[in-house]
Amino acid sequence: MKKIEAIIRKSKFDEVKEALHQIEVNFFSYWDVTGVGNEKEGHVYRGVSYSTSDIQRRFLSIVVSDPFLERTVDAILKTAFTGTVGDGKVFVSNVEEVYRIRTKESGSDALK
Amino acid sequence: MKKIEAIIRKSKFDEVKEALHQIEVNFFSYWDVTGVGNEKEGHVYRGVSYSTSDIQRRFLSIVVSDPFLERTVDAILKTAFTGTVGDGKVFVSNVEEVYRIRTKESGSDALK
Amino acid sequence: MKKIEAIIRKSKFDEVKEALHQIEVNFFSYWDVTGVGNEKEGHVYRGVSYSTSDIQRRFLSIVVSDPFLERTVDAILKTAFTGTVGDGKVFVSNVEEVYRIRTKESGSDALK
Amino acid sequence: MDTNTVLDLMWILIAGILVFFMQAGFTLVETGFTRSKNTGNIIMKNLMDFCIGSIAFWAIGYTFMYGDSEGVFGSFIGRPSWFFDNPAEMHSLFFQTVFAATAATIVSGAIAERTKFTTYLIFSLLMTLIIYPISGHWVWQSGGWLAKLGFTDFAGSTVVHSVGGWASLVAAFMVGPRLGKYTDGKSNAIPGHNLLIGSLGIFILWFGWFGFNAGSQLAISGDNANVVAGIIITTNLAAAAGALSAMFITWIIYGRPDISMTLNGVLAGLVAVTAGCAAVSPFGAFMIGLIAGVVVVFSIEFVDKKLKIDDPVGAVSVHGVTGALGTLLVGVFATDGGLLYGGGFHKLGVQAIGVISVAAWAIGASFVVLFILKKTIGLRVSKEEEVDGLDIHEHKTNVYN
Amino acid sequence: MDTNTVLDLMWILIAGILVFFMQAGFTLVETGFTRSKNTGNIIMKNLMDFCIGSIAFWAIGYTFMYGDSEGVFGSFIGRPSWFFDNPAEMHSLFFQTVFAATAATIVSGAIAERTKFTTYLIFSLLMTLIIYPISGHWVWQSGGWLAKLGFTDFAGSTVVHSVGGWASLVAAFMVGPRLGKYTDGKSNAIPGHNLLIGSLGIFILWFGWFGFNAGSQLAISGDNANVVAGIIITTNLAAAAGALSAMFITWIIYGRPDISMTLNGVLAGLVAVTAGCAAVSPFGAFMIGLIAGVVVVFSIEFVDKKLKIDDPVGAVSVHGVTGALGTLLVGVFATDGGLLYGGGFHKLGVQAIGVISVAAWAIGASFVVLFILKKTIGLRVSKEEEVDGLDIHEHKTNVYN
Amino acid sequence: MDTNTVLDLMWILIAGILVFFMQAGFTLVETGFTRSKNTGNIIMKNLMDFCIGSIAFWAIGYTFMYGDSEGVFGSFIGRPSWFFDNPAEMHSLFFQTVFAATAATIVSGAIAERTKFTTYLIFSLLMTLIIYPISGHWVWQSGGWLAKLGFTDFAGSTVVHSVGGWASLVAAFMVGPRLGKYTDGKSNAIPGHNLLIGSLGIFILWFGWFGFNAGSQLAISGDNANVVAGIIITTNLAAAAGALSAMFITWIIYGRPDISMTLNGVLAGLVAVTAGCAAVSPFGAFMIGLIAGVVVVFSIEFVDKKLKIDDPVGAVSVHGVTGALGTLLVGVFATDGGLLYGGGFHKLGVQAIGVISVAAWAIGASFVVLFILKKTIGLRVSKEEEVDGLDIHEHKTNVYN
Ligand SMILES: Nc1ncnc2c1ncn2[C@@H]1O[C@H](COP(=O)(O)OP(=O)(O)O)[C@@H](O)[C@H]1O
Ligand SMILES: Nc1ncnc2c1ncn2[C@@H]1O[C@H](COP(=O)(O)OP(=O)(O)O)[C@@H](O)[C@H]1O
Ligand SMILES: Nc1ncnc2c1ncn2[C@@H]1O[C@H](COP(=O)(O)OP(=O)(O)O)[C@@H](O)[C@H]1O
Repeated sequence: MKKIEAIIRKSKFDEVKEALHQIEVNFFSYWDVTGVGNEKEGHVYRGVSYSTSDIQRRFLSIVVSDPFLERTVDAILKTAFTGTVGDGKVFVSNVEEVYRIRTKESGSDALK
Repeated sequence: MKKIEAIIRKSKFDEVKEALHQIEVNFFSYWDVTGVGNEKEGHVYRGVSYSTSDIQRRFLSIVVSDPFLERTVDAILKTAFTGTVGDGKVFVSNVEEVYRIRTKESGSDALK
Repeated sequence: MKKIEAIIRKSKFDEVKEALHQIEVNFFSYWDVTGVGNEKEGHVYRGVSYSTSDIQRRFLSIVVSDPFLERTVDAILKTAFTGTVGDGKVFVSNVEEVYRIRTKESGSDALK
Repeated sequence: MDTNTVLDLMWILIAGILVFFMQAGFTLVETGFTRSKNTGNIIMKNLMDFCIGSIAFWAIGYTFMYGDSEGVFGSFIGRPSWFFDNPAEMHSLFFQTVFAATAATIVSGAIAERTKFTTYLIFSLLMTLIIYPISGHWVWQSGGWLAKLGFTDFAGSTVVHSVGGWASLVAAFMVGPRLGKYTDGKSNAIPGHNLLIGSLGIFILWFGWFGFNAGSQLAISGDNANVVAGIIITTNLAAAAGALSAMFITWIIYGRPDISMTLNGVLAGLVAVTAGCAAVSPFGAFMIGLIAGVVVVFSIEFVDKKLKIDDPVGAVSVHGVTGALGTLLVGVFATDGGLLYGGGFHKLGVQAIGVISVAAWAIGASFVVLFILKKTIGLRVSKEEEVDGLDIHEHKTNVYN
Repeated sequence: MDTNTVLDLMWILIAGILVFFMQAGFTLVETGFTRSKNTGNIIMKNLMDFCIGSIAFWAIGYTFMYGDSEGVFGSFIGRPSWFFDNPAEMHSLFFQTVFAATAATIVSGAIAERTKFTTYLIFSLLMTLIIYPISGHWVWQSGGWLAKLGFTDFAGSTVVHSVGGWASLVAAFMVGPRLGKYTDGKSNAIPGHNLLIGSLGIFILWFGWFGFNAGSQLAISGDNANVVAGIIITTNLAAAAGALSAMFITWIIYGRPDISMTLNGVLAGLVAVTAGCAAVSPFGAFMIGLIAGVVVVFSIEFVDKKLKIDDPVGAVSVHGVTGALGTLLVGVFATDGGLLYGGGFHKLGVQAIGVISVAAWAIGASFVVLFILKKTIGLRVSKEEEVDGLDIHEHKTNVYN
Repeated sequence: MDTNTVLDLMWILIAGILVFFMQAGFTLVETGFTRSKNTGNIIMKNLMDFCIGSIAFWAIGYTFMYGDSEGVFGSFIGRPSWFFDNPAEMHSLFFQTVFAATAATIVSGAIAERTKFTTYLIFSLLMTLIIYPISGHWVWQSGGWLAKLGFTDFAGSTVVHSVGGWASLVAAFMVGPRLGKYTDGKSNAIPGHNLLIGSLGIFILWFGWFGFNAGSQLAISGDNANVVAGIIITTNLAAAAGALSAMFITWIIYGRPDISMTLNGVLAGLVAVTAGCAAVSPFGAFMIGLIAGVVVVFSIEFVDKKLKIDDPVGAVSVHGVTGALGTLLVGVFATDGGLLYGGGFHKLGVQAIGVISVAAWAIGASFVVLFILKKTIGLRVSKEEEVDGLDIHEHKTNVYN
């Protein structure tokens, strides 16, 4: 099983979510993070103009069984895209075990 | 060393925390996430009734040395359980190295 | 590629960020978490004094290519340090794949 | 100046100060009922419409409204004069200014989260400069044609709230719904970000409304005092009844007492009783509130689901529909001349004429203004700005840090 | 109407409007001092108790309180009549309505975060319909038995606040503590979610309290004017002193100036001076505030740790204990008849009789009502609802999004 | 007491109550414009400066200010007497108390997020006890030397706001900037945590300012009534104009209408018109507001970037600079004696003398007090406390949970 962590623009979240549902990835968790990267955002506060690379992003954590990996990553890459700096990243890592608390199922059964 | 990530009901957090303390897992970090899954929650807002699967959950991240893995997972599986859809998941993955910032200890020493 | 997760004092964040920029680690994401650990913080609320180990911390997630691993960990260990209980932890784990959404680059190219 | 005049003037000033505070209430309701990414924009809109309105109304709007009714046009518009500064009428200028600003600020909520800031400022300027003063002149200047007809709108259910509400309807329609509000023809909920702030806004509005209605007596000396006290009771009972009936109706139809609808119920009761607060008995006010609380719930649903007009705070229903309703109900509940008090249908008829003609004016004038704005500078922010939030694009700031 | 009557009436109305705004203050204090998952429920409770109370008090409560004292029962209850609408007393109805609502809303805070919404609505209805008017009649209707005895409670330390406070005590006891409040017999802290909102509430209450106390003179004409001004000073000094002593006492016993206790200290000073605001000197008010600020801190601790009654906002101590205390201190500090001013113990004795008998009534009546409610529809939400928060279960909404 | 006196007294009390509410406004502006980790500390400072100020001013400050001007020192300080309790002047004590508290609370914002709580309390005590009353005596007691010179500061642009503003300048300078505010000689932005709360504060201040300025007529009977109404209009127009010009100037120089600067523009207009609100025409007020709105923006930039004095809320510019500016502009716009109205430079000269001498006093006295405090208990919290936030260290509490 794989964990996909995607850091995307908040404004793209609805589209990504929609795309995930389309490929039947109906389970994930997300939260808001601050991202530091190439993109800069201009701010003005009380006369001080500044540009910050600390930008609000949404972090998605999705654990999928191996066969789902590719299509999930593809879906995100496609829908989170705008083409301008700051679209974000997708990270894939290995997950050794998964349990569903309600049924005590483990392994990819827990991801159905 | 293993990282245990548990996504649980917020209302179960106190019990889970208590159980972790009982088995002497006194170190972890948690934050609130929105979970998408099987469970649906009914809402009404200004005449629009809707049910959403975006539900507030609590995310626990616990890194333990290998001998602690099983009992920690068990403790969570047991106390986060209600039996109705939406109890959450537990994910286990591998951690290659751990450092304690204060002492520069590394490996499982850093987890004591 | 490695994922470095660091849980640090909020008050140390600016220094850590500065140090990361110095070693040219200009990409990461962070968010606020509650940490449970050795440190205790005294509180008083309406006549009840209590000490809690639930303390606000900042969580940094940094994915780097392998050659960057050591210097990044070092930078964090050095700058997040105060020497008193509660300085936090650094966890290192493996990341199998990385994609940059904007360019579809993958692997360590995506981390440049 | 004799004591009675001082008393009256003092009452008007105090009432005006209370009405001023309603601007804070509108700001909080509107920000609370919308998303946090647009909060700064909403603050600016509500603040600036008051500032621009105060200046515009003083500069010329006040005399469009209350200037002499002379000659052919006298029934329709007052004789304008610049920069009103008659020292003996400053209290009146103040009281009318805060009313004008109320009419303007209502629109802000209906088009929140997607409208260009500049466009809003211009529209708001024209509201206080022209749209509001003209229909106001018809009703509240004794030479206005509706005034002469015997139309009763004591404190402005129609003159202030309906005008704001109908302008909201046109504006919300022309600006179009927020992205994501309707998908596949279905209305989606876009929950507000802070109902506590919204409900503080409601309390502030209720507080200010005592000034709005009871100040509209424009006097407190002599026997006016009891009238003023009566208005305060009718205002309070209608608000309470509006909340009560809105709560129970949502309890019945959604299975739960709905918070944001109940808050709207308070406003519905207040708006509805505004026209007749001095003309109905406490019991009449109670009934008007009950009716308004029910109507507002169905009206909000109707605008949202049937008309598919996206009105985040319910301004069309709260101010337009219940404003009109309340004005009509004067013809039913007025203890002097109301249908239920043996007055027959005459009063009701006059009320209907007033309601319809003011609505026609507000809708027509707003449409023309907005149409021109649409063709010139545009009404709406870009999709990107809307998705990211207006604060970061229009003001380069976050409200919450 | 002659000018003096107009002045008095105007003052009562303005004061009443200020007191109305205290509802917003209570709402903010209560939401700020509790957890965010119950905020919507608390908004609804505070809004609806005012709405229901306004209607109930007008419908019949007002006459239970101020109706004629006739015959055998006259000392205990007024002669009721339905739907009060004497046009000459609307100002009085309004002023008394906002007072009644204050008494009712106090209870809300004590039983926050765990009580069934329907149960609360019914209890609140009975508070304004019966419980409050009856003891109010004893003291504030000239034919009431405590009035005849010479009991002094100028603006309602006992009549309003203590009644609310003792009802809170009974209610908090019968509903039981929030889950997790006491573990192994130890009291745990359940911090409120937004002390800034709570402190805005305190400022609003203080602001409204000027109307509460100074309006209770029920006149401002002639020599009343100086009395009213004096009341405003005593009210302000007591509040300031209450905050000061609460802050210093917490600084001493916890090592840090405690924010929420200091905020309660303001209220303690205000509640305590309410009974004697017109009877004591500025210095007396200052002393009453100082004493109340200290007492409230220990009282909150006592209720929380010894009685183990869970009162999230400290309503029992703030309104009940310091209300009683302030009423008794009139017997000490009244410049006319107080112990320190050579008046002996007589006044103090009368004050004690009043405090005790009103407390007995409030406790007894609340107990009976709550006992019946407990046996019928129940007092408490289910464990699941309480853990998840009342908002999502009782109202299917989140307040913050 | 005759009716006119009652009217005047009632007006003063109502105005004073409105001014009291400004404390809530200051608290919200200051908390909103700073970081959440210090919110509790700011609440406590703003609450306690009012409490301490109320007590200190009553205890002796009031008579330092308004006590008789006797003998040699009479032009400089009033004859003190303890615990003022003349029953015929309670209204005056109240009105002056809330003014004194305003002067004190201004400083709080300028030194927010880094100052020791105890130090602040002592400084604030001395502000209301000595610093403010003495310069106040010069201007507002008829025997004061500036009063005798013909200096006009109607409602306190200089007496209240400038004194607060200059004390802020000294305090902010002596306490030093917040950590991270200046790096490599560059000024960094430290955004406030909640601009919505900040803007609610602005609305509350504006609301209260009607009492501040119009109450300063200290009368409403007879022909005062029109003067009072005129003041309300000038106050409102200046605030609106200040917001407008601040918004447009930021729109020009930063490319976007800046929210927090626009909010400061409101205050700038209000502060500036305070001195001349009764002396200028509506048009004059409008101009004063426009000028103040522009000046405040550049002043904030100047203090921040050139002087490198860290003033989180802009107190120095808003109260000090525009307070002085507004006082001078009386010499320009006063319809009686102003430069533009043919009065020549005489009035302007007198105004300048007043502005400068009061500034010198405020700066000098604050410096001495703060210098002593610095050498004894210290001004600033430790680095660790500042980084972690004052709430957790000074009060062991979080405001938000
Ligand atoms: N190596 C990384 N580790 C963690 N988060 C990252 C990393 N690189 C990028 N991010 C996240 O992705 C966001 C977008 O990256 P950015 O560099 O701005 O744009 P782009 O990927 O288009 O070059 C950042 O704000 C940050 O949150
Ligand atoms: N594959 C996944 N990746 C990440 N989070 C998940 C995943 N599956 C479930 N979750 C989290 O667990 C929560 C509960 O899951 P849900 O499907 O609703 O219930 P159940 O596990 O009882 O079937 C979800 O709201 C989501 O936060
Ligand atoms: N095993 C762990 N898993 C996850 N987070 C941890 C773990 N150990 C420590 N932390 C985080 O690090 C923080 C600091 O740890 P703590 O034990 O208080 O201090 P120290 O590391 O100096 O002994 C904790 O508050 C918690 O957020």
